[in-house]
Amino acid sequence: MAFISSGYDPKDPMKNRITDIGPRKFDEFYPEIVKKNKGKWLYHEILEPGVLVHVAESGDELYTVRCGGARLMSISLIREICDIADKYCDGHLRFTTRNNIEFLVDSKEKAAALKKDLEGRKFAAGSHKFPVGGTGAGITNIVHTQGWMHCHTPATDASGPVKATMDVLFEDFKSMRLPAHLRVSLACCLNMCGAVHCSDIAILGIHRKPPMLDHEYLDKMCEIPLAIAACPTAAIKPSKVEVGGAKLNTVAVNNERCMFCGNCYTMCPAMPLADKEGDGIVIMAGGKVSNRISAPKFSKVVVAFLPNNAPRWPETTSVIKRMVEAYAKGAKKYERLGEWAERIGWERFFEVCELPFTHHLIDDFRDPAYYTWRQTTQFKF
Amino acid sequence: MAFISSGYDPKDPMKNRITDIGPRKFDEFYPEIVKKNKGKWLYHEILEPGVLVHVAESGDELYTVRCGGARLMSISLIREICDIADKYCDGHLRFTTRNNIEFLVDSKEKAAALKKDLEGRKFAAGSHKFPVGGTGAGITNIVHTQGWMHCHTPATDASGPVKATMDVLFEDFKSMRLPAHLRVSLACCLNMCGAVHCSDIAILGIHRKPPMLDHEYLDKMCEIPLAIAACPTAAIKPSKVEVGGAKLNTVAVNNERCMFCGNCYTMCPAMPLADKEGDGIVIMAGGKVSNRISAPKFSKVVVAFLPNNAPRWPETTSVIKRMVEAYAKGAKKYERLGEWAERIGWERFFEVCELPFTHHLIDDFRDPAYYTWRQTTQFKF
Amino acid sequence: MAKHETPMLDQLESGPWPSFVSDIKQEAASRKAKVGKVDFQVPVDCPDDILGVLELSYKHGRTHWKHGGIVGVFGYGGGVIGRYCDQPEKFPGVAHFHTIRVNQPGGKFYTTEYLRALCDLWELRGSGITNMHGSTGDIVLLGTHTPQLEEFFFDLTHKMNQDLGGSGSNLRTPSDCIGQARCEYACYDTQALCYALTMEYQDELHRPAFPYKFKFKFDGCPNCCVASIARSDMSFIGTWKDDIKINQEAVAAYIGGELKPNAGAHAGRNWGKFDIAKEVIDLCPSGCMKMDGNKLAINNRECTRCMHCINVMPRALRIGDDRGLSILVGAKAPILDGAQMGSLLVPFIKVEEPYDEIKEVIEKVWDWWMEEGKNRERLGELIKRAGFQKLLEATEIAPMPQHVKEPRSNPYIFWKEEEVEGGWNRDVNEFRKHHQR
Amino acid sequence: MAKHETPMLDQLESGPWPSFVSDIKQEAASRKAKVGKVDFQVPVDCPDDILGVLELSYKHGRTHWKHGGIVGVFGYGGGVIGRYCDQPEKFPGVAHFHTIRVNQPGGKFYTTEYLRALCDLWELRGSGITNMHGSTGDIVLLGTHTPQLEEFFFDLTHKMNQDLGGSGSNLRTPSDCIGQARCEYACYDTQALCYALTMEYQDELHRPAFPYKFKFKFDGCPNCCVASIARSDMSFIGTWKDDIKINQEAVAAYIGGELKPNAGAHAGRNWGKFDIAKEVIDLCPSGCMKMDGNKLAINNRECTRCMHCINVMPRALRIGDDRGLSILVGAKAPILDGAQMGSLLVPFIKVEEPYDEIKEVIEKVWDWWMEEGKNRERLGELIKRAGFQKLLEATEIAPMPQHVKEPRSNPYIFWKEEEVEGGWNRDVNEFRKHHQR
Ligand code: SRM
Ligand code: SRM
Ligand code: SRM
Ligand code: SRM
Ligand code: SF4
Ligand code: SF4
Ligand code: SF4
Ligand code: SF4
Ligand code: SF4
Ligand code: SF4
Ligand code: SF4
Ligand code: SF4
Repeated sequence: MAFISSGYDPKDPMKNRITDIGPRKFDEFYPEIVKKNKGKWLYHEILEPGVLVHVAESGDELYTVRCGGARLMSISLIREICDIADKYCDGHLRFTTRNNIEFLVDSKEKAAALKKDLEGRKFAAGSHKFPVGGTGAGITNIVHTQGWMHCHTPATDASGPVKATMDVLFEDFKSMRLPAHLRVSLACCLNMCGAVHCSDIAILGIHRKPPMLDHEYLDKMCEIPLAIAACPTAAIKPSKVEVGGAKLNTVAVNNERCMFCGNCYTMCPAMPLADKEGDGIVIMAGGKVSNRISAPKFSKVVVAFLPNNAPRWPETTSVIKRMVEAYAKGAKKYERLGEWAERIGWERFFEVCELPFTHHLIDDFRDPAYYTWRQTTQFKF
Repeated sequence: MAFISSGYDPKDPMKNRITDIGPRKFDEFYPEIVKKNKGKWLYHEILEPGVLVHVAESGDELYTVRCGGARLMSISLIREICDIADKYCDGHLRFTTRNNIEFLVDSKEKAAALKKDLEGRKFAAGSHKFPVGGTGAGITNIVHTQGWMHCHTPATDASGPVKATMDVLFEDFKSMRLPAHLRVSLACCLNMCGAVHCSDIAILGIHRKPPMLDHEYLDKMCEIPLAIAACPTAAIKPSKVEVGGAKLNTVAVNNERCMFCGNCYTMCPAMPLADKEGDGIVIMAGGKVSNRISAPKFSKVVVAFLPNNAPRWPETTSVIKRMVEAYAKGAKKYERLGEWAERIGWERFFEVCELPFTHHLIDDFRDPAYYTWRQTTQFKF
Repeated sequence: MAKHETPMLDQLESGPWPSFVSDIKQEAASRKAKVGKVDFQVPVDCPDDILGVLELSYKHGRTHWKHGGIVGVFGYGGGVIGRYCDQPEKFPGVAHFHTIRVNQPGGKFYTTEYLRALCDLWELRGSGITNMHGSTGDIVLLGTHTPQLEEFFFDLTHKMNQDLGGSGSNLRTPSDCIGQARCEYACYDTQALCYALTMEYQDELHRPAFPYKFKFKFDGCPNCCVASIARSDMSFIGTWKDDIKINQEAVAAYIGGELKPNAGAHAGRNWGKFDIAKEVIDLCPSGCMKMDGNKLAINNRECTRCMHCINVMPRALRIGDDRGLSILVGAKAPILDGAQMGSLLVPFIKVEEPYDEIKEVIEKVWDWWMEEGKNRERLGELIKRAGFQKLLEATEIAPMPQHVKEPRSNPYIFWKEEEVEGGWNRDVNEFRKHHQR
Repeated sequence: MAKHETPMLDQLESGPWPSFVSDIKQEAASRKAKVGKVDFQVPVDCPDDILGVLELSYKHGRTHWKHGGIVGVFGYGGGVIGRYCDQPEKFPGVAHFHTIRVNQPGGKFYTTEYLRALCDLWELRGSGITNMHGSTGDIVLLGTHTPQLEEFFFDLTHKMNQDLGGSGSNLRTPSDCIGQARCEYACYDTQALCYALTMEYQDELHRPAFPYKFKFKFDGCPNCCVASIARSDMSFIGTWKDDIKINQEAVAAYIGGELKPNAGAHAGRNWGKFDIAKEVIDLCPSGCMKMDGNKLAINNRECTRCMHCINVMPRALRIGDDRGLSILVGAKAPILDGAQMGSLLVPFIKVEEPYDEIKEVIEKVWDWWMEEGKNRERLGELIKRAGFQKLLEATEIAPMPQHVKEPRSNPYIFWKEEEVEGGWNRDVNEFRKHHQR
């Protein structure tokens, strides 16, 4: 391969360099109908799962066909998306905040044809390329993170568990039978990139073994003071080791105090935590973001650990399926999963979801833990 | 006066000493009707303010006449109470958990005569001795503490503000017009002896000036390490002073970190906080203890400071009166003050009670403070 | 001809509410009148001096009492709170002003005979001023001089067969609601249990062996008339397991207006006709009630026993028959770490003499607290510091969702090595075979 | 004839949901097919190696990526996340695997022309694999080698007039909900404000000068479709001050069943006839709605603008006309001190170009945070540590009850000396004149 220069000159990086220009301006990308009716939308309707119409004061109707997809996307697929947009939407499209693709057209007919087209497209091995759905009181796309595809601190994969879970929840992506939105999110470590800390159901990767110490290299690979400072529980102390006669500076970890957050590893690669048995998944539930009816809520830990059973994570998907079905059965119309759990009481939640309650689920992290214990005689047997 | 010996022999304290015998057994003191029907009560009714009847399975009716009083009580008054109990209740009576006196009789007639008698009794200067009331959806006796009558750490008096407040609330002691119980409590310092931390309305004494340091005597009067250890904010450090040539051990206080709790003074009398302008009253509201409908609640600080304006504490009593009237006007039947404030929103509470909102009312004490801020877009203008 | 001018206090003699000033004045007069008849062991004019000191405090806006140091009776670590006046020359009658805490009887029931005897004793050996009662529940005898402490105690035990209450770092005087003695809501005999435990733990009550104070309170039901859930390190609150008993005729009578809602507690205002839907069913926190035609139906399995419906319709609804109590732990006032309400430890336990099951829980809690608690650390503070799990381990109680209002929202679980497959010991070089540096 | 055996990943090609494995395989094939046509600047078989590494991680249950160290483009402190494979010999195609964050356009609207150009560029200079989009909102281009970073950036800016997004301790790529572009609930133009602030703060976005990362998100209304309240140090959420507009005919139509509740969002199940009392009025959190005969009445003064009624009856109810936004601050993920939702700082502010009022708040917040914040301390953590009052002082915003859910329940107020009559300096000897030791 021959190196192709962009015109960048390493010897003079500033030579006609362009910086600080920011993103392209949104209105360059608006379809005509949006330009015309922006801020003048009157109402909308979800005609069927994945198909919305928004009606403007002008009387214009904007039809949206939403389809799911893996946000981990090849340029080949993006080009295919472009072909579709060129064919139906004069070259316009958008992505949603949950990684779905939205094609916008100006008539019911186009929407129908487009939907048909999208549903028809499949990968060689048979999975859908553009399943239409993800609207209303159903389950939309899972927002997730990198996992084993790109990050250095994950305790589980992202794309794999997401694929496995969406296969199990597929019917609810394509229908609107639930009491309200049900948002599923995944983050592959405690950094929780994304909004797993306030999702109806969250899949979260956790480590359970304290860092290994690569004594021989630690001082070379890391700023020891930074590693020490990184630890939220002050479990790391400076220390020394003998390696082949040489006295080396390193650190010692008080394993009892470790909460497996991985901060030390982020600061110091000589302190890896990852482990096949140690790593796995925590299931959280009951969070929400919207301010509708009740204030936003944090997700709660409802299963302390499930193994990384690749490639399908069956323990994880079955717990999630159980929760979804129990919620569908028990919740009232408009009631989010967390609102439902609070109404029936968490003691009932564990019962109807057939989840064991273990000591891990009782908060013991810092002062606010107290507020999660039960300070009333009110409870259900 | 001649010393009268009880028989106690200082030289031989153990000589026929009796210890660990505990209190007298409750049933020695039960009226007959209680002995007979204990555990077999069917129901009760409040016939009029201060008069209750309890009906037993046996058909027996137990009439209770409840009257208020200052719990700070002389033996002359106790003897008068005994005279009444001998006359109407064959020598039985009880006190309530809120320092009211209850006379128990077995017929409506006796109850009526008793009530008439009680209402008739007044002190020379004209105040009631035994006002009948304190039942149901009204305001009962104020539970309180020692104040300037006996304690060493108070920031206000107890009996005085209580008398002043009950004079203002007297009508509500004798009636049942409120939406629910309204409990008023007083504690004279942050130790909060009693249940002011969960009362509908609480009067609380606070200091606002850091301790004075009696350097010259501090080391003699105190265990310096204990004083230092007593400070919750670590505001106290060991230090030295020159007094008349002599170098003395003492302490230094970082005033900025002082939260005026008085713990140091409890440990070390050479660190007094009390001050005429500095000390005064905090008003708290919205607490409850019962598990009825909602879980128990802590009282919230609604007025950060009111002066110790003896003998009548007019600023304090007028704020309380305003809150009671606003509550009586705005709350729904069965709704406790705190439940009402939460329903209408605290922003409305301050408005309808005509109380200014100051920065002091925003929690900034440790981690849990965060949970009292507003994490939603929901609020009222 | 009062001993001290008390213009500010005199002001407090006006107004309808009983005036403690008038009362102290009457005591002062009574003592003067009895000179010669009673051989007062503390100065006759002690009540005058009380008024004098208090007036001075009203003037200065500051207390005039100082630390008591360690005064008490031989062999006991509590029961007496020492106090001295910081102006003894001006007020010799109260130069010493120690309070004595007398352990009140259950339910605060008294005979006049007992009270009169106590009054005589306190007239002879004390100020003649009391608190009926202190916040913890004791009879508080307000003010005597040091030499009288042993004398008073000797008389109290010998003549009245009565002991002191608690203070200091020990078990404080337990107290209870009136319960079964007069209340149809009582789920157990609060007085019996309170008395039994008070007697069982006399040693803990009188001799400080704890890190700090420890309080028991006994409420017969979740209405919490002795405020146990807010004020005791260990609260014993009555509850039941089976169904609320319904008398449908009485329900109809409430609906029809023949019976007064809430036993007449709201009679002071016209709240309009009783509306069972608005006043009961809609307010039920667990939403487990409904009308089946004209019959009231309760889904008892979902009931959280908040007492509301029973409070509103006491003649129609009664507590269940399978009764016991819940134990909550850690309640305390805010100092230092913020106030705590009791946290549920034991959802349900039977109340049967000799209460061994209950004592077992108490003693496990104490053992743990005495082992782990720092000086002046309340149980609630220890639970916060060590974590609720540790308390469960110490008491050998299995974790259950009833222990929490909600599960943790942070995933920072402190795993134990034995819970993790393969343990924590790993060979970094093994790891490096698959993961280069 | 795949480069690596990937039995476990192959399994993930089955099932209905789009398979990222199939997609990567198709990219691998496409690249092979284009050899000769495209002069790939990173190894052709990069996608194969991605699958190879991932398969190995599935086998080992551990990631095979390591720290990237500091890679990036000249003069920028963010926009690139460095990554290296810990098995470079096995997988040379991904030996380097740095991601590039490209600042997405507002509302994530695109033209195919733009996307195609980006694809061409990424085919030439990268792996051909992307994330559409990353959690913060960027276009994430997944994996290229170090030498390509400057080349890519040069092309991106020159050919596409497009800049990078943020990473590191700087302003992160702001993002917004679709808002007025397609949504009738939008209370302000999220895209316009997001764009204006992104441009205004390019320097903060590209050059780390903050203690830690800082995020802006823009939601047009309290439904929070970009989850700003949970994920941004500063959330800008649309709201209004005046009355909800009611179309009574449409209300009647909903009641009559001609209009589908919640715009048909619940059409997948038969929930029975629409019941405005049960479905709207009773669920209103502020209880401020009622039916006046057959007219719907809203007591707007008590409305907390939760959106529920509007969501259920979009054709009958519309947001008010006096529109603006609320600013909430401090939201973040749990690391380290526990998660935070945004806390309300500015209840209402108008949204008018050039947005000076809003910028003033932002800059006051930044000045305070840069002054007081520790290294790696998020704004929310600083607010917790310093106290909300300090933030109010720094932003010169008057405290108001809207700032709190409830007032403090502890009385531990830190009084300032100037607030206390007579100040703090006192003469202990003066005191001792009235209070002996
Ligand atoms: C397209 C999108 C905005 C965007 O800029 O991309 C969007 C679009 C709409 N949202 Fe949303 N929401 C979008 C993400 C969200 C999120 C963010 C998230 O999930 O990460 C939330 C917060 C979720 C949460 O609370 O946890 C969100 C909470 C809502 C709500 C409140 C629902 C609730 O019951 O709490 C509404 C109101 C409603 O559904 O009636 C709403 C309503 C709507 C409406 C009806 C607004 C309108 O009139 O156009 C739009 C179509 C709804 C639908 O999809 O059924 N949107 N919406 C996002 C689509 C994501 C997806 O692909 O599925
Ligand atoms: C006598 C006393 C118990 C005792 O051992 O002395 C008592 C007696 C009764 N209480 Fe109580 N309560 C007594 C202090 C309390 C306390 C403790 C306190 O205030 O310090 C509480 C908790 C208050 C709180 O929640 O902050 C208390 C909360 C209740 C409740 C729940 C009320 C509520 O709306 O939350 C009920 C139920 C009711 O009133 O229907 C109740 C009900 C009752 C009943 C009706 C029980 C019965 O059937 O006999 C008794 C008469 C009620 C009345 O006074 O109107 N009792 N009650 C106490 C009288 C105090 C006084 O002199 O006024
Ligand atoms: C007498 C009494 C107030 C009253 O007038 O009723 C009282 C008086 C004192 N209390 Fe108390 N407490 C009294 C009930 C309480 C209660 C209420 C209760 O027990 O139900 C509480 C709140 C519940 C709790 O225990 O948390 C209470 C919480 C405190 C505290 C804060 C303890 C804490 O951990 O939060 C202190 C400070 C301390 O222990 O140093 C305290 C300390 C004190 C001291 C000993 C002051 C001191 O540091 O020396 C007071 C002696 C006053 C005096 O001169 O007589 N007192 N104290 C109450 C005891 C009377 C009785 O035995 O019946
Ligand atoms: C790429 C992305 C996940 C994804 O696949 O979408 C991501 C990836 C990383 N995040 Fe994140 N974060 C990403 C959005 C988020 C979000 C969500 C958001 O921004 O809305 C959060 C939660 C909100 C927040 O900021 O709190 C988030 C909270 C974190 C944290 C925890 C920060 C905290 O204060 O709680 C860390 C840890 C750190 O900063 O060291 C972190 C650190 C990281 C690092 C840089 C890991 C590290 O320490 O080096 C990850 C690099 C992964 C990689 O190899 O590419 N990431 N990170 C997201 C950025 C893509 C984009 O630009 O669009
Ligand atoms: S959640 Fe953790 S592992 Fe996953 S991308 Fe973020 S930082 Fe990396
Ligand atoms: S994983 Fe977290 S808690 Fe454990 S040592 Fe590392 S930084 Fe400390
Ligand atoms: S509240 Fe404070 S001042 Fe009052 S009695 Fe208790 S300790 Fe003493
Ligand atoms: S009053 Fe409290 S905070 Fe202030 S110095 Fe004394 S102990 Fe410390
Ligand atoms: S707590 Fe319950 S049982 Fe005890 S008196 Fe009050 S209502 Fe009766
Ligand atoms: S006791 Fe409370 S929870 Fe139980 S049915 Fe009655 S009102 Fe409902
Ligand atoms: S946040 Fe509000 S304005 Fe923005 S898209 Fe969602 S519903 Fe519409
Ligand atoms: S927006 Fe919410 S609070 Fe306001 S009226 Fe509608 S439902 Fe009620």
